[in-house]
Amino acid sequence: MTSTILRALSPWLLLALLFALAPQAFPSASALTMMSVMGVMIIFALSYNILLGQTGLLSFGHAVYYGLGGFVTIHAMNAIIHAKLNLPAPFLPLIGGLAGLAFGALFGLVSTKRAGIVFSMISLGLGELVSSSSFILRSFFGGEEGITTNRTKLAPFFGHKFGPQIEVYYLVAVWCFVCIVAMYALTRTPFGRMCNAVRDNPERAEFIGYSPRMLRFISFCFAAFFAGVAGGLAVLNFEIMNAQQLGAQQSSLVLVMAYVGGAGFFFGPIIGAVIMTFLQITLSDLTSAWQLYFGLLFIAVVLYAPGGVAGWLMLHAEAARRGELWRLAPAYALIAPAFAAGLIGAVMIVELAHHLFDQALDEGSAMRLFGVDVDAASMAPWLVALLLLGAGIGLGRLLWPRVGDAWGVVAARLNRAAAA
Amino acid sequence: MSAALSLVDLHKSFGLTQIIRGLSLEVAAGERHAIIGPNGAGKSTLFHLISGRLKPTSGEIRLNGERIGGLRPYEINRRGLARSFQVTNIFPKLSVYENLRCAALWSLGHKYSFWTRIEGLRDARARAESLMERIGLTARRDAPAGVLSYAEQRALEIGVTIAGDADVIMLDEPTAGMNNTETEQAVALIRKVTEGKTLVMVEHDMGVVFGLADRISVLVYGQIIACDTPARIRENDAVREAYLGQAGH
Amino acid sequence: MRARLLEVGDLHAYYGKSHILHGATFSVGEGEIVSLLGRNGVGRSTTIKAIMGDVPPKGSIRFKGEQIAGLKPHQIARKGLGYVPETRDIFPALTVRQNLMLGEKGGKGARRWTMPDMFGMFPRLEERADTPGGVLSGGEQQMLTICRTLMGDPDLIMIDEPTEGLSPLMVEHVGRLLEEIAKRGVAILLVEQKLAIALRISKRLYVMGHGKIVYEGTPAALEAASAIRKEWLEV
Amino acid sequence: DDTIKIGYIDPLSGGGASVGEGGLKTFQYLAEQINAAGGLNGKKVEIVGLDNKTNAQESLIQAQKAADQGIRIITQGNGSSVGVALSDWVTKFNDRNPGKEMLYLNYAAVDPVLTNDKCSYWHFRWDANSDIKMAALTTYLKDRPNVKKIYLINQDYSFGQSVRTQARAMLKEKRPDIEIVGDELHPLLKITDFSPYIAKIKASGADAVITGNWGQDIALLLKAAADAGLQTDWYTYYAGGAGGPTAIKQTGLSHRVFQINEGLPNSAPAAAQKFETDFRAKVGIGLWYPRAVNEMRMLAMAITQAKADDAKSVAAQLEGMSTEALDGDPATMRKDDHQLFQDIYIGSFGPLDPGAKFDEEGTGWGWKTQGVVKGADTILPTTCKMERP
Amino acid sequence: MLQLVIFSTLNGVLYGMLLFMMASGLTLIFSMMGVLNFAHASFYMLGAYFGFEISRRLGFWPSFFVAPLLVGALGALVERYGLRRVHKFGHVSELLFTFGLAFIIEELTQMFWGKLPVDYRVPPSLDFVAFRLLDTTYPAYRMFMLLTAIAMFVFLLAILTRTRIGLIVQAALTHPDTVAMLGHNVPRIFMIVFGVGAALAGLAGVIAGPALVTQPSMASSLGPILFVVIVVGGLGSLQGAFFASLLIGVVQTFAVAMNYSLAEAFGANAPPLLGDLWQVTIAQLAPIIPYALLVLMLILRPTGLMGTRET
Ligand SMILES: Nc1ncnc2c1ncn2[C@@H]1O[C@H](COP(=O)(O)OP(=O)(O)OP(=O)(O)O)[C@@H](O)[C@H]1O
Ligand SMILES: Nc1ncnc2c1ncn2[C@@H]1O[C@H](COP(=O)(O)OP(=O)(O)OP(=O)(O)O)[C@@H](O)[C@H]1O
Ligand SMILES: [Mg+2]
Ligand SMILES: [Mg+2]
Repeated sequence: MTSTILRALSPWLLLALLFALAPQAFPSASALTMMSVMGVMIIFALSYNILLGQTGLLSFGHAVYYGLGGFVTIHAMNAIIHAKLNLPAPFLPLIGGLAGLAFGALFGLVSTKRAGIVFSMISLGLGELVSSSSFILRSFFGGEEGITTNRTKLAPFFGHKFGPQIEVYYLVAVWCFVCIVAMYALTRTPFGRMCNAVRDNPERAEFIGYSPRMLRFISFCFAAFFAGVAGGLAVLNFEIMNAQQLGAQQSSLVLVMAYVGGAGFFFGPIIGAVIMTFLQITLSDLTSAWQLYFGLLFIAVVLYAPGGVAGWLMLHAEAARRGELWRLAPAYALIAPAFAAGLIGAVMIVELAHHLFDQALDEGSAMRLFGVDVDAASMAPWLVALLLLGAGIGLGRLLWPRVGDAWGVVAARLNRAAAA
Repeated sequence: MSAALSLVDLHKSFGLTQIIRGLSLEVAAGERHAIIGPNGAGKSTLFHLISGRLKPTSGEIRLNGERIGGLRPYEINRRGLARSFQVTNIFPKLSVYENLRCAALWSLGHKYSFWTRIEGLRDARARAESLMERIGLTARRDAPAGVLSYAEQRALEIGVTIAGDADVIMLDEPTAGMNNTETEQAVALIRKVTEGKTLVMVEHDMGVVFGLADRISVLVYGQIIACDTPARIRENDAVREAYLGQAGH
Repeated sequence: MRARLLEVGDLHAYYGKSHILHGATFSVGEGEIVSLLGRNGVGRSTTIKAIMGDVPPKGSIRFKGEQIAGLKPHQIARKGLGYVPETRDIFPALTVRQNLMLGEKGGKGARRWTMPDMFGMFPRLEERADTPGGVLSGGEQQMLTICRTLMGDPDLIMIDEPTEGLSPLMVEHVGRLLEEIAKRGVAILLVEQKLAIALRISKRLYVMGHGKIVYEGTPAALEAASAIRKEWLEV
Repeated sequence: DDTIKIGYIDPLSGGGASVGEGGLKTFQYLAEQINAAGGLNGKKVEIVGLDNKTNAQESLIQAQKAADQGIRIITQGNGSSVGVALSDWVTKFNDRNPGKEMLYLNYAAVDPVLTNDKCSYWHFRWDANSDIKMAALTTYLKDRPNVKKIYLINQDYSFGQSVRTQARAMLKEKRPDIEIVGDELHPLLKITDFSPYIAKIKASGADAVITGNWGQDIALLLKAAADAGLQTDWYTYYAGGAGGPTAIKQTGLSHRVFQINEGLPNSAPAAAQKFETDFRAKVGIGLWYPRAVNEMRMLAMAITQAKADDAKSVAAQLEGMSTEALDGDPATMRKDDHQLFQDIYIGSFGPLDPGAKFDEEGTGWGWKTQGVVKGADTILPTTCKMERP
Repeated sequence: MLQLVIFSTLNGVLYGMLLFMMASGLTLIFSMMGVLNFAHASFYMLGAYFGFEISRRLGFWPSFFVAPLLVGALGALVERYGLRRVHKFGHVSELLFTFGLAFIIEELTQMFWGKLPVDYRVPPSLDFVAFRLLDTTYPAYRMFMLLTAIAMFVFLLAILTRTRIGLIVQAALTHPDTVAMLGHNVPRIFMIVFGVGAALAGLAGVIAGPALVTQPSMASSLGPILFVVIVVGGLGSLQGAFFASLLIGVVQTFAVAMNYSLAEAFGANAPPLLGDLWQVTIAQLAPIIPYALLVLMLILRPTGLMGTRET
């Protein structure tokens, strides 16, 4: 009995441990900032998945609730500071959540009547309306500059004033952990299951006693609440809120996070939020063509891993659990060099082209590529790149059937094991 | 006997086309009632009207004496009426077990509850499992409903309908697509689960109709031309001409 | 022996890893009505789908002497094969008339069937001609699928459970229709649950078991072969 | 450590990248010049480009990254929202990390609040803020009696708003006889067809338009005006921004488009013209930001004078520093609010006069000086109450 | 007043037709294939850049014909090697695919043509004043745009009503296999439809490029307004999109002409709650009117102006 409880709890303990120890591994202030942002984004992406993954609602305007939650939080925060109330920082995200909930209830009322394209388009329209009105309602949204605040002016919490990033990190981590658990629990309730049913077949759900509209509405409210919490946390982290945070870009970012991570799995959006945040912040340091890579990566996921990263992981986890993973190893080992060659070739081509077209005018065509000095206008690097890419694609095509066969064997064994 | 379901002068038109044209019918509580009639006569439409999928143009529908015309399907379902569909209508991505459990949830009182763990609901599990047993799908417990064979899906359709334990059960061509054996099993199942309940069904398989029904209504062009016991219906010339043809013999 | 319109030899088919057809061999002659009988789930629908290229076939499928295994469904259809699926697959957003129009394949030349023919056979469809297919009654949809396929002017039409959901009178009607179709020179491969009809109208029949053909004969012969019936058809 | 790193936080990808990259190249050019002359206190200067994607939050992350790399001086210019966020962040950062102070040098974020209500000891601005520019423009208009009816059209956000209110206030004071015949706000970067606005301007009978529009909003506005045959003068802040000259040339509005600037190469002294020529030869674009030159020169002065490059010492030097700006005029960093004051030029865009050397974006058209407003005439009071460490 | 009405109507119609021109290909793809093509505006941008590139080498008229064909071919390739793969994963995947594509196209455009606007001009043959109305000139090029938009409308209407392609694609949305088994080559038709849609976007780009600003951000800034047009018009309805474009064009143009605000109507002192709203003029609100229209329309009439379906 205790062992089963322990088994059920172990992923959570592990997660908590991970949250607790991460700063030991990455102690720099910018790493802490990044991890704090990841925490915020994890909540945000999971809240989005209540809509997309659980209830089948594709929203183009989820950032509205994140942003409005943030704005209400920051105003409340400034008012609290002004009135010298004794409400310390850790409680503020709750205000964001409640604000998100309130706006979610308001807008949900008009948008959850239907699902599908109608819902998506209403969310798009509402998103545009809210973000456009941010320029009109200047006193609330603070115009272009937004609203700033200072978290250290809040009442201290057991002596902590949350000046140093590490304290903010732990605050985010605790909230993030709690929200993950809460949202996970939500998927395991009758309500969560009925959301799945409504996603699959809203009409039939209506004939077994549930109002699809009501279910969509409630799930919309939950999503807005957690998005608001994320917005509130973002305020504590950045100490600024502006209209960009509720715009289309933020809305599509969260969609991308949920999808790339894998909307079909509870933990998918967590992975998506971590990966996308990391890439967003660091990729631009490595290459100025980062948006191109971003787009290519994204398309690759859509084309080749429709279940997202989580889907891919689950496939292997299943094999690993049954001890079948090693059967894939030879095939993977064979194809890995081809994959690497193709990847390097592709990156070279992008970088060469980028340099040649974008920067050669004023900097000349000489550049450094993978630590080697090359001339982007000369033949040699292009030849190498094309060769690598060609070899990668050619070998990949040649060898891919082996991976397929290996998977066939594994799948057959897994099926047999499942049947038994 | 009190009427479980009573329809008074019901009309339904789509645009200019009248489909149901002044239909009145009483189904007594505990009765097994079959509705037969030519293709396109309006049988499924009638089901849609009663179950709330369509709104009547005029007329009155009462369930256990209460007016339900114009209510939403879930409101009608909560008042104790469940129906199946002629075209299979289940939750394709959920497993067989999940389909049945979901269908049972509301009637067991687990409404929009987001504080209980679904795995902890013994009653829902027990109901889903016993149903799965009865419709013969236990072996396919975790298969997504969408990959079941046609006949299996038809069985699940019935399962989802009866899972909520409603008093009035309406089945639209429950045995279509089943072979003789399966049909026999389905008839036995229907007989068993509607024990003490009211059943209204549409069916073209005369074996099933004559085997199950206490009374039969014949719907032709949106009107009931006869409503009687199976034996009398079989003898009815008008019915034979409009519907039965050779099969009546 | 007459030239065989359709000759299927050693046909295998799979759904993913599960092996459904295990080497079915049979043939249909021109203008002939042939029934494929068998218990539920033996693979009769799969056989038709494999011939249409909807399920990847392994083995030989010759139509008008030409190998068609491996072709795309639309190419197979254009060679003169028609298919009426058991799931009907009416295009719900299109009207009855548009559904019928989609049955036509384009191309010129005289056709055996026209839209008025269809409406003549099923007046009910004409009444509903401008209604979306999705709201038709079950029986009406069944009529529409058959007509839609006929509009493509096939030389061989493969029909899966044509009488499902039809009223007893309509079942008779469809039976007569099938005979009429055959009379106009179109061969029929019929998969039908209702034995009575199948036995009455077909000229020859095959019985399937375990994904293979286990019996071939005339209806009369099958009536006589009660052992076969007992083993492969009744339960 | 033998380099002084300056973090350049501006968009290097996405919509704003064209401007951001131009700035980066300018700063890199300036750093090279300093290094060629032996560096500062024996140290080399390095510009570290940090892509903020024109996003305030992202800028803060980048600033944090800069701090982690040991960068103590950051510079930024594009977008006042980013400017305000950075100024606020740097101030808090310095509060919370004594001994690691950072300095924020602003070369183009013109929102007046940065040197008024939200001023910071750690922020210095080299660009004239939008109020100062308006002061210069209205002073210039004082001597242009032919301007009688003015139409205001601006983007509907804080900058456009402040252009509009300041124009109204300052015109009322300096040219009370001018009639404001229209005052329009339109959404930022959302209009594809300005014809309706042009119709309104036309109907109003305006003889001049004042606009703070930038980017496609100025290009499309001028195109629509040219299409409709509208004959007015255009007093702008940013008609000369990246891509602007090309667009004006397309409309054929010769010397009808004016811009407020801190220096125009065609009328600059020889030294500045030489700088411009060298710069263009090396970088391939015109010098959009003469103020960046001023910024780097003053920074170099401050570092050498202080013999240190930590933020505290440099800030103390910069406060109140007076020097000669790129085009030879006096420039002063006002101590009260860290705003630089210098002479402001009003130029018009059209075919180059004989002898003029510099065209823009290869159009063959260039800027011609129409008037100069002395720095002293642009001095505005500030509401800044600076907290000094 | 009369003058204002005349100008606003004229400008509104012109703007509306510009919108329609840009949205027509999207309507085609969205209504027929059910794909919310986020890359549509990118094809439009490519059209403008191709147009620029070809017209500076060969002149405007060759580019008018060649550039859309190139964009169309590109669209067909995208369908063949991208969309077709993701089709089976459902609409969300298709949408995200086009979303990522938009990213890539913008990046590549920046790479090849730089980040600054290019100098794409109205061809001399069309660079004259068409007519003059009460002292305002209307350039011939805008009339040319108007005519092209109408021609596109007629062309699409013909495709949709005179051919069976529309039926085939619509049927294939629910039952692709069945359509194939009736003898129609569904994948090829999808490819053609997508190609034609992309080509229409390309054509819009070639024409709008000189009139607007040809720059890498032109795609994203065109943004969701195109979706507004086709949704307000009603999914699956070309006529709807046409009228919605006109409606939005005219409404927005008239709104711009109106300077009324609550402050003007009820006095300058705002009730405390309304704050900023009090001062806002209708003209300021003009650009968000389409979105308000979108939301209202979908709440009250989910099928749009003339549509018949919701998905
Ligand atoms: N929404 C609708 N719009 C127009 N006509 C409709 C609609 N729904 C149903 N109909 C028409 O109403 C008639 C009755 O259909 P219904 O489905 O009730 O028949 P049915 O008696 O169930 O027939 P079957 O036995 O074939 O299933 C049909 O002709 C059908 O086309
Ligand atoms: N898409 C599918 N995926 C996996 N298995 C399938 C699929 N379709 C059918 N099957 C299986 O293949 C077998 C043969 O199916 P098929 O539909 O050909 O049978 P049938 O003889 O036509 O039976 P019925 O009388 O039920 O129509 C059945 O066991 C069925 O469960
Ligand atoms: Mg029916
Ligand atoms: Mg079958």
